[in-house]
Amino acid sequence: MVIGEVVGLILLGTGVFFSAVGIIGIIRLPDVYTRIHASGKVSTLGIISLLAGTALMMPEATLKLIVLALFLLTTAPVASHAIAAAAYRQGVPRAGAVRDDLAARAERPATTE
Amino acid sequence: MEFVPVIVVPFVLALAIVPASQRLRPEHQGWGLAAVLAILFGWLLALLPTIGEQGAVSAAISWMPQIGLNLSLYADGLSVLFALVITGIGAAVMLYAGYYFEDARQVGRFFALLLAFTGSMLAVVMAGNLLTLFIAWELTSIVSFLLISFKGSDADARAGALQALIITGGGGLALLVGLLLAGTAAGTMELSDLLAKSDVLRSHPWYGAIAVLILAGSFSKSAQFPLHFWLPGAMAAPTPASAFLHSATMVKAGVYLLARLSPILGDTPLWNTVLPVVGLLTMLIGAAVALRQRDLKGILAYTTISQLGALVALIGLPEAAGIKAAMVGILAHALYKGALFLIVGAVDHATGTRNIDELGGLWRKMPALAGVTVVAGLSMAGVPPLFGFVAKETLLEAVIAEPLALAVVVLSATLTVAVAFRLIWDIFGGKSRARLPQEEHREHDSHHPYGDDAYDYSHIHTLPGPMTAAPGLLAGLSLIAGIGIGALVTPVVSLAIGKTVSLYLLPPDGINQAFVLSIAALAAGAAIFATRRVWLSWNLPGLPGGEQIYQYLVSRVEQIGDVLLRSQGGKIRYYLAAILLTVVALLSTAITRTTIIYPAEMMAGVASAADILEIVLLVLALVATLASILLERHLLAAMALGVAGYSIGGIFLLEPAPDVALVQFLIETLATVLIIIILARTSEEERRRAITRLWGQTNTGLKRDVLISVTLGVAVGFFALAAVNSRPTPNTIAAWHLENALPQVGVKDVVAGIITDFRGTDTLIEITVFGMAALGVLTMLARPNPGKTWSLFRRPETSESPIKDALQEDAERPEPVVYRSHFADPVTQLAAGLVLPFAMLIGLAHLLYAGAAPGDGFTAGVIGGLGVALWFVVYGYEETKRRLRWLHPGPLIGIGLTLAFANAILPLIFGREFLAFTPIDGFSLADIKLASTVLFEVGICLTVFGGVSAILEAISHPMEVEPL
Amino acid sequence: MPNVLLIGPIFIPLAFAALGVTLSRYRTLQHGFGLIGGVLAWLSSIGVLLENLQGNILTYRLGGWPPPFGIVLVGDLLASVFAVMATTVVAAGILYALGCKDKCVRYPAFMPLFLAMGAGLNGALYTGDIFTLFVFIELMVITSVILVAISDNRLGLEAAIKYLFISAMGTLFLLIGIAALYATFGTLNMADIGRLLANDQRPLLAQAAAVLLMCAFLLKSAVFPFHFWQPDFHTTAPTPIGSMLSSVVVKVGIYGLIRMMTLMFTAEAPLIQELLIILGIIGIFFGSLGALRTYDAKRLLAYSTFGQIGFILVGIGWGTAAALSGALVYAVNHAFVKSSLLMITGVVSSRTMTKTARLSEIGGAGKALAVTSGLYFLGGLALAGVPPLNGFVSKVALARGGISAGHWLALGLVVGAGVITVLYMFRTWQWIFQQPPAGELKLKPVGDSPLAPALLIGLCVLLGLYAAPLLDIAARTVSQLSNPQLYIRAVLGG
Amino acid sequence: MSDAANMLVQAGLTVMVILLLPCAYRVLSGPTPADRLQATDTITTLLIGIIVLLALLQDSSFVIDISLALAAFGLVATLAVARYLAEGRVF
Amino acid sequence: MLFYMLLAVPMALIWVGITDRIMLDGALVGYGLSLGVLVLLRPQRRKVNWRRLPDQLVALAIYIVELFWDIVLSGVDVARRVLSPDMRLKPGIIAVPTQDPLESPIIAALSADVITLTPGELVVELEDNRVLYVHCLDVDATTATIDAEQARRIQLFGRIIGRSS
Amino acid sequence: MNILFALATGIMFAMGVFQLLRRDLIKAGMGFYILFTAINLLFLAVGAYNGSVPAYVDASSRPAGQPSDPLVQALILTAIVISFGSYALLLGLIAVSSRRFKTVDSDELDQLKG
Ligand code: NA
Ligand code: NA
Repeated sequence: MVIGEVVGLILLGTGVFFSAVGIIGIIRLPDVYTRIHASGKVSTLGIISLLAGTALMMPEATLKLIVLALFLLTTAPVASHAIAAAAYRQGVPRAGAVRDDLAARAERPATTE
Repeated sequence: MEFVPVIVVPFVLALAIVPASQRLRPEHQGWGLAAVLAILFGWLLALLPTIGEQGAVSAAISWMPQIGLNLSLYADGLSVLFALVITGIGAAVMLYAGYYFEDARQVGRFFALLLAFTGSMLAVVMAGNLLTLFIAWELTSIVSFLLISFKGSDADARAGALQALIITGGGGLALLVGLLLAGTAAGTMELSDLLAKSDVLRSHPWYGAIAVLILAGSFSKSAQFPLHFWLPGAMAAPTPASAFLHSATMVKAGVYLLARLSPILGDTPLWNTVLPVVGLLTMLIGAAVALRQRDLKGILAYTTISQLGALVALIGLPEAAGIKAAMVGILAHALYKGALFLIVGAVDHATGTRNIDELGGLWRKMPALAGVTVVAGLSMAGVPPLFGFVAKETLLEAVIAEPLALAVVVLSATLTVAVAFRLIWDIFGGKSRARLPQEEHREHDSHHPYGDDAYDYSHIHTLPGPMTAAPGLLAGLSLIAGIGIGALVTPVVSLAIGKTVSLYLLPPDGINQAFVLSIAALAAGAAIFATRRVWLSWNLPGLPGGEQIYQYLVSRVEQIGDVLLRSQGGKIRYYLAAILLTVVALLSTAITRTTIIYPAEMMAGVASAADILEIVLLVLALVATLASILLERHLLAAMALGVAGYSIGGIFLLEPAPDVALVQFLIETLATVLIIIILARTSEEERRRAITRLWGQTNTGLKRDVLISVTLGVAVGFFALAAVNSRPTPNTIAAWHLENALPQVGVKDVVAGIITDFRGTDTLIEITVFGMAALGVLTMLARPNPGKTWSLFRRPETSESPIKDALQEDAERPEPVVYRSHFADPVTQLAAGLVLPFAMLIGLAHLLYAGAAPGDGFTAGVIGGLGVALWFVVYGYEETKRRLRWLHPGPLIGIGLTLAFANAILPLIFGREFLAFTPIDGFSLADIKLASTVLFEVGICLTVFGGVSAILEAISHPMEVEPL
Repeated sequence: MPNVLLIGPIFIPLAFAALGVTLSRYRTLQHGFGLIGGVLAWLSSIGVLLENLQGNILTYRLGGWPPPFGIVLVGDLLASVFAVMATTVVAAGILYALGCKDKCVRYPAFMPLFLAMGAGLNGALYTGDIFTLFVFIELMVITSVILVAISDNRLGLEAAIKYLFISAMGTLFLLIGIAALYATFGTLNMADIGRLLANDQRPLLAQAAAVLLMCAFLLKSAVFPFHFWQPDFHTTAPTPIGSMLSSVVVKVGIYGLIRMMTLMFTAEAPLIQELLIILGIIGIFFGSLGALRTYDAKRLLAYSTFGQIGFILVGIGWGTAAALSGALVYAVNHAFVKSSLLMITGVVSSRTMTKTARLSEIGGAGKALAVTSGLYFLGGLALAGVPPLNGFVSKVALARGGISAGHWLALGLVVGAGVITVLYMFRTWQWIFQQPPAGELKLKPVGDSPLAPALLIGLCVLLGLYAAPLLDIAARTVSQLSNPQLYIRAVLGG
Repeated sequence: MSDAANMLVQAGLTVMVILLLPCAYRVLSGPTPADRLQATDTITTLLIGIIVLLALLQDSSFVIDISLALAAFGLVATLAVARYLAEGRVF
Repeated sequence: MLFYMLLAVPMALIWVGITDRIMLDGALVGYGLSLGVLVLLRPQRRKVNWRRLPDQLVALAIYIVELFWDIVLSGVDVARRVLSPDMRLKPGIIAVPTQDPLESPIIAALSADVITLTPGELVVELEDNRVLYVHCLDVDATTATIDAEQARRIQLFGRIIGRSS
Repeated sequence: MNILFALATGIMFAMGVFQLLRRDLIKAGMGFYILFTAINLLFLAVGAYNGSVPAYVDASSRPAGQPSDPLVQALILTAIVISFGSYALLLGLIAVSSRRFKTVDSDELDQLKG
């Protein structure tokens, strides 16, 4: 086993680990906002680390994987943000929230589903 | 050949008369046509010597030999006898008809129909081929239909016409089968050949069927009981037509056919039983019913039925004993009944009524017509020396040996005498009771016979001379033929039946039985006539006749129709359920007949990690699909479905089928976006209504649905199992594709090679389907917004827009004019700004490297479309359209398709096959293979890109999107 | 024999459709394309037929790939007969559309959709590849659904939704059948499948595949119990489209049935034939009685189609050479008759204020239209099988088939049902063209042009008077079909 | 790639695929639409990882193209649903 | 146009990445295609300041490195919470001013992205590019640091977009 | 695996049919979609070989192993595109139905009967 492969496997394992952690978060955390923290971030870390590992084991795909990673970095927070915003506008309750600065603002028009 | 003009001339004139009648006065037309028919009559007479020598003349043209149909004509004595009747009566009717109508505009049509009828009828009697005969036969039915409903605004006329057509047409169908069977059995359709095959036919197993079918056809046409009832109904026809068709000629077509086929099919127990029984029954019933009729034409119709019965019975007598009497009867009946019809028409014309109760004493006003009536009526009654007397004599002679038949004939003759006397006396004799028309200029063919009291008693419409002369001519002929029976009639009848007969006015060897019976019938008839006041007042119950059966059948058939139509209940669920159940039934039948072998190998469990993955993904797909069913809310169901779709994509990936997986992911995404858009489009209230009904269905309904789906699922599952297990090895086709992709079309991605080249046609059509579907969505939903419509060359938008009108009614839900979204914050906008160019680059990569990697023009198009969708979501519709001014979905589809077709057609120009792989050699940049395929990929991409954005836009913004 | 003519009926209209979408702003140009495309397709299909009559089965390898690896178009007599029928009617339909006053005809997508529908139809007939058959059928289905959905008749939408759902079932059956065939034989080429099926051993799924394909084709031809969509779909369509659907599009299933029974599933054919006779007779009576009792003049004709398809099925079910050729003649003649009748009804209803064909509103509407009345009457004669129109020829040909099959009960039922046809056709004629209108019936001064139906009726008359060529072609078609080796050899060589 | 590495990658892949199940549970159980949306989005992300691992196993770098497309368009679906949730319309 | 030509360079690099061809011809093709895409999409043009460009790139590189680091921290943080029995949650939404006097949407967006990618924080709403409403797992921890971090980030973003500070 | 595939196809098919029979047009549309997905699975199952590598031919870097059947993949692709086109059209029709008839309940689309 070459060194690249070992490091790659480690990174790969890290990625799988963080993915799993994120999924556990999705199950365990109490409300949608906190779950978004888990999924949006950990999946990102998990996948990026997984990509890095793969890049080491499959050098010819490195460029592609970098592009993919950049792209995930660009889109992941957007998705998280959009879901959170949607949830908030739908009036999804915040479990155990201690503070809400946004609630002070005028009600947004709440809508369907 | 020399008799062919006799048939052709009427048809030619029928075509010519309609334009000609615009210029000619009706009476001139009548005279002219009468003259023509008289000439044809003479022509036929002139044929007689030839026929006498040769027995028959014939002519034939091969027409449709494949179905045994030749245009073959055949004229022997029998034909000529009928043809003489047709042309002779026809001449008188034409003459008469020229004066019958006052509305000159109708005359041309009427004459055309009469002429067409004449031609068809002549063709019937001169047909030399069973099918030729049938064609002419059907033509007469059709013309009769048109003539009966000549006055289309009269409901009775329409009903009568239809009834006549149904009965004779139905009989015609039986006849057709009978003729076809006969032709098949004998191996020929030619009459002349059939004559020689009579033994073959009579002993053929099909004989019974043939005879019954042909008899049914003949009986229907010749108004035999119980199919007789259409004939009285047909009296709504203009009187000249009734005289011609429904008494003298068309109704005799059946008789003709029986006479014609009698040498071929006749003289069997069946024939000799059915014909006399039906004929005599008809004869008696007709005469009896005629007595109590009030309508003059009704009276004549029933006496005609009676007479037709007599003719049929005569033809059915064993050993052709009655054929002579039949021929004489045909001639005599044609003369006196034709005359009587014309007389009735004249009376109707003059008085405006045909009700015998309203008539009387007309002899003072119309002495000539009265005289004619006396002659014709007495001939009908069978008074010597008129032709009718001779006919009755021969009839009695023919049945003299059969006591029962003789009794029926005598009884019928008695009744007929009474009817004849009624016709003479109750119209012309006695007190004047005629109610006369008040208005001079009423339409004469539209009588309102009963119940209208607005009559003037002082004036009688004067009759034009020929309206008396025409029946006079026929009546006169009755007299002349009676007196000169030996010289005039004998030769024709002899010729017709092919052997010399003797006819006489008075029995040569003194008074015989027939003569006595004839005179007795006269006397008895006179007695019945004298006591008419008594029996006319009797209230006799009506017999249930054919008409009731007909009405009952029609209403029953209609009821069945209504029941059947109830199955078309309008609810799609039930339609689908019925279809699926049928398929389940058929498929299970097929599968149970198949023995499915389950090799042990396939039962073996999990083999590798990939298998575990596949199981997980399958489970995921199934669970998510199940969730999409169980989740009531549409949004949730859509999301569950999305998960299922992605899982399926994963399965594709494991197969491994990366190209399919890619498309699956893209399409799944697009489908999810689309369904969300639909949710936004449809009102929530509507959807909630539909949702609550989902599980609000009855338990039975749900059980039924579950049953259907489970059985179908099981069937398909078994099917799939069997399919999977019968994979052929080795598969030469797939191997060929794998082998040839790189060398032949230069692609590494074999799937791409198949899509663009090996099976390029599928792809070409598939994107056409996609493009068309998108255009459809666009057309259904879009409404034009002037000034926004795409234009290749500058052209102002016209103000009148068809689509605008069409959609006006749909536009009941107004769109919000200004919509400010809070969604488009900088975060999403930044992402959108980055993703779309990225998406386009990915799309371009797919496009240019389609042959080397997953993805192709199609995925490029979907990716582009999804990128645009992202902009729509983030920036909103208006803003996106403002930024992407080149985004005209409709034209993009058009250009895309055009490019795709250009790729397909270009190779043709270079002398290669349509859609052939045409590489452009000597060009290579960055491993991009330049071939005509690139054009194809671009075309696909544009079509799909345009299609995706068209669908998205049109569903989401139907009011604003440009139509095309 | 390779021949480039084969691509004409399919790809010429499609290419014009593509151009038409691109130049959608120029309606006249687009409609001109339509007519040219229709006529060129017609001419090329005739060319193919003429070539067939020389005794050749034409093939064309799309992309130049040899069968069974690539897709091949095959123009044998069966395909050609149906294709000539289809292109003739479609050309007439386009002509009608040009003179049609419906709003939907002026939609930019109308003509391209129409052309694509025609192309799909021709493609389904000429293709020698069973998967491509599916693709072409889908093209036809999708375009026709759209054309019905955009109809001026607002209920067209309802009909389109229903048909799309039901048609999807047909597509599913077809696809499952194709999957089974591919699983069993590893090929999609019909000749190849035929060759492999001709081996004595019956493969595992032959019967099931046959059943599924049969169901798919029955559904396309709206045979009981797959018929529910048909009356709705055919009558709410715009006149030029409805008259295609009910005459030629509905025949694709018939074509498919004949093809699968003669080329591929020859061993299963007897079983299928029995079923076809039963379904056909049910269809005859259901359709005829439905026509008798329905409420709309166009719907009546649609039900009539349901019945007429039944006649054709019975002919196929009888299975003898005479019966099969009778069925072919029947199918062709019915196409011309039905399309012209629907067009004529359209002409009348285009004069009414609401563009309706409802009998309650259309009574007497045709009283002033002498030519139209005459055309309808002739059409009625043809449909009822009255000589000397072409319907008579079909009837006789079919009845002779029945006699040759010795199927007396079916023969009796088939012929007897003709009475119902007479009843509903002529009653309707009287209703529309003879009786005085009830109350005040306002009519538009101009309506659709009766030119196209007049031409078609002319064709009906011609085919009645001069039917020998058609009968001859039908007989030759059947004799060609009776030897599937001819087809297989023409496609695969050897 | 050595056999051992191959096995390890397969194991990782298996874990990744099994991780789909809890996500699916979240999609099914909700409780709010936003929860489901977020879980769906996570499934997309996991799939991206799975595809990359598959590419590694199948030694076909072109398979990664699929994950590129998926990455781009998971976002579209997520945003469309999110906007629908937030505003009752997609665009 | 100059701006587009410059912008096309990273796009061409991405093209090279996605087509997996590290060759000049591929890059050239990518560059051309990227230009085409830009012409079609017409993003808002900016003035190109050649002198500032190196600094911009350096700032971008710093940003990316920091981002990665933040992601790692974020991952570890959330992982710790998720795997601990009580998850130590104290969630809430707090308002965070962007501290950008020009209220640039790009800066607001970048800030929101980075905040969302950093430990325990998630931007729920943006108000007029001025205030970010941040959901955090631990209100106290975030309140303590976020304003200072934001001030630092604004500096960096200003450099990235080439704003003269 | 084959049996699982067949099983899955059958179950998918059953679920699609059940969903298709709903009164709610949108749900029925989903059934339509599920059914076509099931068909794609079926096609995949009947592919000529149980491939272990994608059907790519590249002499230089192709890994060893049986390639999957490319023809079924092409067929599935065509089927997907066509069924998606139909699906989109169906959704469009539903949108128009909602606008024109104010309903997405198929039982209320019953003006055409008899
Ligand atoms: Na590809
Ligand atoms: Na964060």
